[in-house]
Amino acid sequence: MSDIQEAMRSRAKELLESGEVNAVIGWEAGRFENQTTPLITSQAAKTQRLVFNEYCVNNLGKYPRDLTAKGKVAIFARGCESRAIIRLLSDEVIKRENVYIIGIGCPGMRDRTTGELLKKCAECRHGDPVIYDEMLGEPQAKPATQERFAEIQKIEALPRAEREAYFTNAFSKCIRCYACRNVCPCCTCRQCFVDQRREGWLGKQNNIAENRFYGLTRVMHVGDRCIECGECERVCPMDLPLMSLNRKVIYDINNLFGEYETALSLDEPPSALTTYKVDDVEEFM
Amino acid sequence: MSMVETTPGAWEPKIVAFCCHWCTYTGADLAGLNRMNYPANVRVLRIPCSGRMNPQYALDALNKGCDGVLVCGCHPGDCHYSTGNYFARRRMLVFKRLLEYQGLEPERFQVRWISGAEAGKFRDTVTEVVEQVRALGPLHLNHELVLSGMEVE
Amino acid sequence: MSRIGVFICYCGSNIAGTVDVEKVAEVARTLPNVVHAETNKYTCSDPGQAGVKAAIEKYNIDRVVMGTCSPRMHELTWRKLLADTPVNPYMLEVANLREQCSWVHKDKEVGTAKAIDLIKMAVAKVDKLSPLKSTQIPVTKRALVVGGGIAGMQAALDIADAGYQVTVVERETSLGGKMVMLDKTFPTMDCSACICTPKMSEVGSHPNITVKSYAEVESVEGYVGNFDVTIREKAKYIDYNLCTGCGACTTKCPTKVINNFEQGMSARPAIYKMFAQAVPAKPVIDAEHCRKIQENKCGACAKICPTGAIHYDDEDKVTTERYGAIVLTTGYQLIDWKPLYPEYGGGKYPDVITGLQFERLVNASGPTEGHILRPSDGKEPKNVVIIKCVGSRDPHKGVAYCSRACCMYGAKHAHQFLDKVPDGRCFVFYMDVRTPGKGYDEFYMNTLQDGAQYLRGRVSKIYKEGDRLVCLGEDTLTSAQIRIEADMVVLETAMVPAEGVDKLGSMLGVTRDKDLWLTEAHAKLRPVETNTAGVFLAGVAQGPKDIPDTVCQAGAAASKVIGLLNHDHLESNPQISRVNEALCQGDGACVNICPYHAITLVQKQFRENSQKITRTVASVNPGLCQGCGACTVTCRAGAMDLLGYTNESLMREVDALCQW
Amino acid sequence: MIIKKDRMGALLGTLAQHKTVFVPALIDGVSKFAPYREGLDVRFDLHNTKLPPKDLLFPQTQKMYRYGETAEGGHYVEQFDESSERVLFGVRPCDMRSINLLDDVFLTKGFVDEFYEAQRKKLLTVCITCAAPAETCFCESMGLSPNEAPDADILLKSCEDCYKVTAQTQKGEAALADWRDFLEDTQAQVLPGKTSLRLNFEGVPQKLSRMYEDPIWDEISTKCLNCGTCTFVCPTCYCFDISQENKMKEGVRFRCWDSCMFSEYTAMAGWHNPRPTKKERVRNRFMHKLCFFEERYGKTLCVGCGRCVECCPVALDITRLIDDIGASDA
Repeated sequence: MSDIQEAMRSRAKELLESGEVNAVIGWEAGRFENQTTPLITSQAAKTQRLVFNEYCVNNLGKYPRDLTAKGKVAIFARGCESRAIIRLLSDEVIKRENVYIIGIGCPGMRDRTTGELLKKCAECRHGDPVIYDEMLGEPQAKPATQERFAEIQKIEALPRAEREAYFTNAFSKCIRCYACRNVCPCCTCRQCFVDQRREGWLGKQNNIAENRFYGLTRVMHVGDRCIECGECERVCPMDLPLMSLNRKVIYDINNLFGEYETALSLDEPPSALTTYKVDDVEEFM
Repeated sequence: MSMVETTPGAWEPKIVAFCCHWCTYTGADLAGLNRMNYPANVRVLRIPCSGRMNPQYALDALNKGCDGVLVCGCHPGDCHYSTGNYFARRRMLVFKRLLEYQGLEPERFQVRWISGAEAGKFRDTVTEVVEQVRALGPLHLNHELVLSGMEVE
Repeated sequence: MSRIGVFICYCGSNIAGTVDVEKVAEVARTLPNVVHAETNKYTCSDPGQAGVKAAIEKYNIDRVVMGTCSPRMHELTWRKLLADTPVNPYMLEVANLREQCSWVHKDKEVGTAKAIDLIKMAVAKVDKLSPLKSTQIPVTKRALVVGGGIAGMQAALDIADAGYQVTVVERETSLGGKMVMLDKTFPTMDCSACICTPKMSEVGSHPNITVKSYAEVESVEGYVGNFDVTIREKAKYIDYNLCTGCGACTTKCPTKVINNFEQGMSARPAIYKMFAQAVPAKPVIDAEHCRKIQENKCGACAKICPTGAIHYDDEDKVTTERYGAIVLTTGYQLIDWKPLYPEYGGGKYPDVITGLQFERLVNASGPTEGHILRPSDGKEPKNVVIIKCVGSRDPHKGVAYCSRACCMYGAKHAHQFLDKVPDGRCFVFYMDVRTPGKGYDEFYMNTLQDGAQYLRGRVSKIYKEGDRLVCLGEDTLTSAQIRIEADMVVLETAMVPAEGVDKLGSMLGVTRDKDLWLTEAHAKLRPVETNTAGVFLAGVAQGPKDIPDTVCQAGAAASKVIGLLNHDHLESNPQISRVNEALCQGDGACVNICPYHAITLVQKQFRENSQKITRTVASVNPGLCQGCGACTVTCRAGAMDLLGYTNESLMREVDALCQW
Repeated sequence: MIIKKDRMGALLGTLAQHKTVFVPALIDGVSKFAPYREGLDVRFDLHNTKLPPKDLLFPQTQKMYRYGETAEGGHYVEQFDESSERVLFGVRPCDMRSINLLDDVFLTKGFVDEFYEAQRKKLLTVCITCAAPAETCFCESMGLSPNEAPDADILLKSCEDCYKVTAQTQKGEAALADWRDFLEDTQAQVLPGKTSLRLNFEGVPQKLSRMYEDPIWDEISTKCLNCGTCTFVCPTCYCFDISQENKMKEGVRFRCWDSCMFSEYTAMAGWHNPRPTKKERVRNRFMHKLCFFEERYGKTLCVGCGRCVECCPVALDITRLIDDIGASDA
């Protein structure tokens, strides 16, 4: 990993100095032990701050969207970053020619306090970048240690009342900070429905009903395009089981309309919910 | 509210039916023409096509006091706009599963294809849904009412 | 603040019987922004309508709730009524108090309570509606017919006879399509050419019809009343203004090319007319095979042409013209059976021919001048096997559907063969015999009388033995294994859509079914319309059918076109989707979901944070959008909204039901 | 006076008979102040609760008025008063200080917020000093001490197996009457706490006031997600939005927490937004915390609790900002 870190620093420096890119997106060390924080810089000198270790927990993949005014940017991309970039590209948020993707294989990231593999990384099926312009080091081919839909099946198996209690409890904890939305590479609306006062989709009160409205609608809005990076769940300050909602939609699409996993290549078909088959599953006769 | 007025004291289920203009709404009209009878608990909300059915309307209805939601459209293949109900079918399949997964009783959110000729099916569906929801009792999604300052039950 | 007027109808006792109309009006008066509520015995009657108008004026009402019968009954009546008042006709919501309330409930209290709820919902919704204006779409009074077969010709003639200009685009060098290749038509056995060629000349000489032969539609833009169609006419190398059609050129051409019109059973020169009675009755040069054009040698035709009409440097002509309506009559082709049926030789036996080849063989102007002579050695076949459903009704090999005309066409071939070869024997392998048509079954019976032997079953193998073709099969009625030594085998192959129709359909927003037949707007009630307003269908392009049905459908399509062109302007439906460009992020999800291809992405300039920027946003073509609203749900940001059924108005309707 | 740690449960049980006693508790993985009840996972050992106690005085959603049309066609407006006698038990010095700051906002400068005031008057505060601050704690750098809480009604100083109890106000003195059975008149050694994280806050507000146009805001805002986590976990963020929900001709006006991180916060009718990008929002938050509030109230709005440092999804760390500015020569 230290080799990769060195390579990152020198490549970032080269790219900035040559003027090939106008900014670089990576990680730097935080104040505390085993803490990292995103580093987004246009200064070649600052590239020496770049780090790569087992605590680079942030998915950087949404940042190119904020940097469109900068022109071309370089980003260090593991599986999750690369899929986020594909998401942004297929949603026409950014342009391919404006992002230079430097791939890095990912061994999985760890919690800075417990040292344990992050849940999102245990569930990750694509640690290595699925798209890149160049690759630093070797792919890691880290297998997922958690069955993709195990959590969903576990919850589904619960009696209805228990499921209701489980999610009601979860929604009751939500503080509506919208970290899940803002970190999500699928959430790219210019104005989120929650902020649309005229339509009044939901009110501003924090209560279970409104939080449920927000939670379920968010799933309907992103579920079919979710790249399963698990960032929403990681950033949630209230530890809501957000991926168990997102993945439920993926699980159903998978079962209903065929094997489904988005953002694995640039020429992916349209989302399962914006297309149809005449002989789709019929339950509403 | 008005339901309570007619049968004081007794709870009556309140159900909103989102019906496409071209098929189900026509079928519901035909039920009227044929002087069929069905429970008055359903209020039909007309939309042009089941493809117009935004899941957010259903969430709003369930949040604010409906005990059940019914979504109806043309049979697949018969959509006036040719493909609207195909998209609706996919969306509703996923949405219904999501609602049930997070704890809603399946009976409270239902989808049916009812053609303009199927007055009987409209009557039967409405009757069935009302009875199923009646058996479940009131839906209290709103553990603290949206406006708990008013009408605290 | 809106000023809502609520009008509740007794409908005699129809509504008042189970709804306390006065009480409903009383409650209506208490609803937010309702400035007036009144009841009427019969709101739709003249005095009733006059009352509504008077109230609108008196109370300065700006939007209206009609608590009446179903909107399917009188929504238009109310719109018309409002058009005569200061209230915008779309500031209207109908509460269905009859069909969905008074008629289905018996208890008056229950009915009244429900009626009150319905009025509340309508009041809440109408409060959030905004005035809509339909725009006038001008209608270009000219029609385009794509395809010059019998369907296209019939449609063109009907439209032209009604006084409108028609352009017919035909891909081949002549009008006539498949029908003109046929020898006779069942069940009357009219000579096909005798009834088809007069139509061709009528089209060719009609003052209102322009024929663009050897031409294809390249692109289409616009919408009903205003389609801008770009047509590419391939270079013909002959100036039709000078050419007299004398045909001298065709006699001098030294090149021989396979004659597709004769189904490959004869040859034609490189400068040629498709067939004798072709319309336009002038030749074209097949550039691919012309020695002058390819190698700059020869030039015989130009030398002999008395009018100097031949120009080897001719180029494709691309023109764009505006049409008000389009009829698609692109017809069919026969399925390519060769790769599908290796057991029938897969094309290696020349005497295994298709029905269309048989038509040419039996035709007096065909390659054999009407003598049935087999292609391999020119001998008259004595034993002929006809196999039906080759490729049809067989999803594993070909297509799942029935090609509809082949039963009759097979019977006709049997009849013609037995007629021309009196000592011949004819065996027809069939799955079913389907003869639903006037005089059809009688024709089939006559064929049986003629001596045709019908065998229920499929031929499993054809192989050559000497100069004969051995056909193995089973008669499934007797379970007998059949072995027939045939001199010639005729395959009645399946019809499939003409090549290129997929592209044409997508250009026009006309959907194709799984077999690529163009899809009508409604299988029963709108059989010649398509989902794109102003685009119609006729003939086999929509699905296999025979000539009478094709002609019927062409007439129907023509009448629809005439009805459309009869208007100077069309009123656009104002209840269509609208883009809120501030919200639109231009990801195009709506573009894919729109069944009418009404949404495109456009680059637009905006001022944001005091900066000029260019962004991609969706744009709805009001001529194409039909107002289904599918796009609105796909749009997560809610940038797409459906006028008349806006998110805001529907949400308030739900809220009113729940909370009022 | 001391109270033995093992007597705390009994004390809470007694106090809770008359008032709602909010104690730090771990509920479903989230630590926050919750009404004491039998079986609650009360945790006085946590450094800081994840959610601050401001919700007690300034709820995330607070109903203010109900209004409507009377049958006679007139109007009525009624004010809500949902305040009740409450004890905030086990609050830490930093959070105690945050209440002092909220008091400034809601009760001074010529405007008294009635809703806040009503609850504030009915609140008794019991503070526990921090013997072992967390690695993210930096209250000492912000002018506080983990061992003092001058504003608390009652102060509990952490000792090995007990707390040293002092009433610091009359209200506290009076309240101790209920504690009598649990107190012992013995001496105990107070364990002094010390924050390991030290910042140089000296001169930062003054420097910041000259740094409105500094490029630093571009730099640090780029990685911000503009979520509201920092503002919602912050004990001193007090922004709210007022809106209403109407049912027919009645309605309720309420306020709820808002966040200056949200673009909607400053959005005006017609889409104009004076803080259009992350840069302006991030700048405003830090400026408000470290400079503007100081200019208005003479106090810093950051109490060094470290919650935002802990919770920020992208580790945008206010302590690093303070250090960077302190080190800069603006």
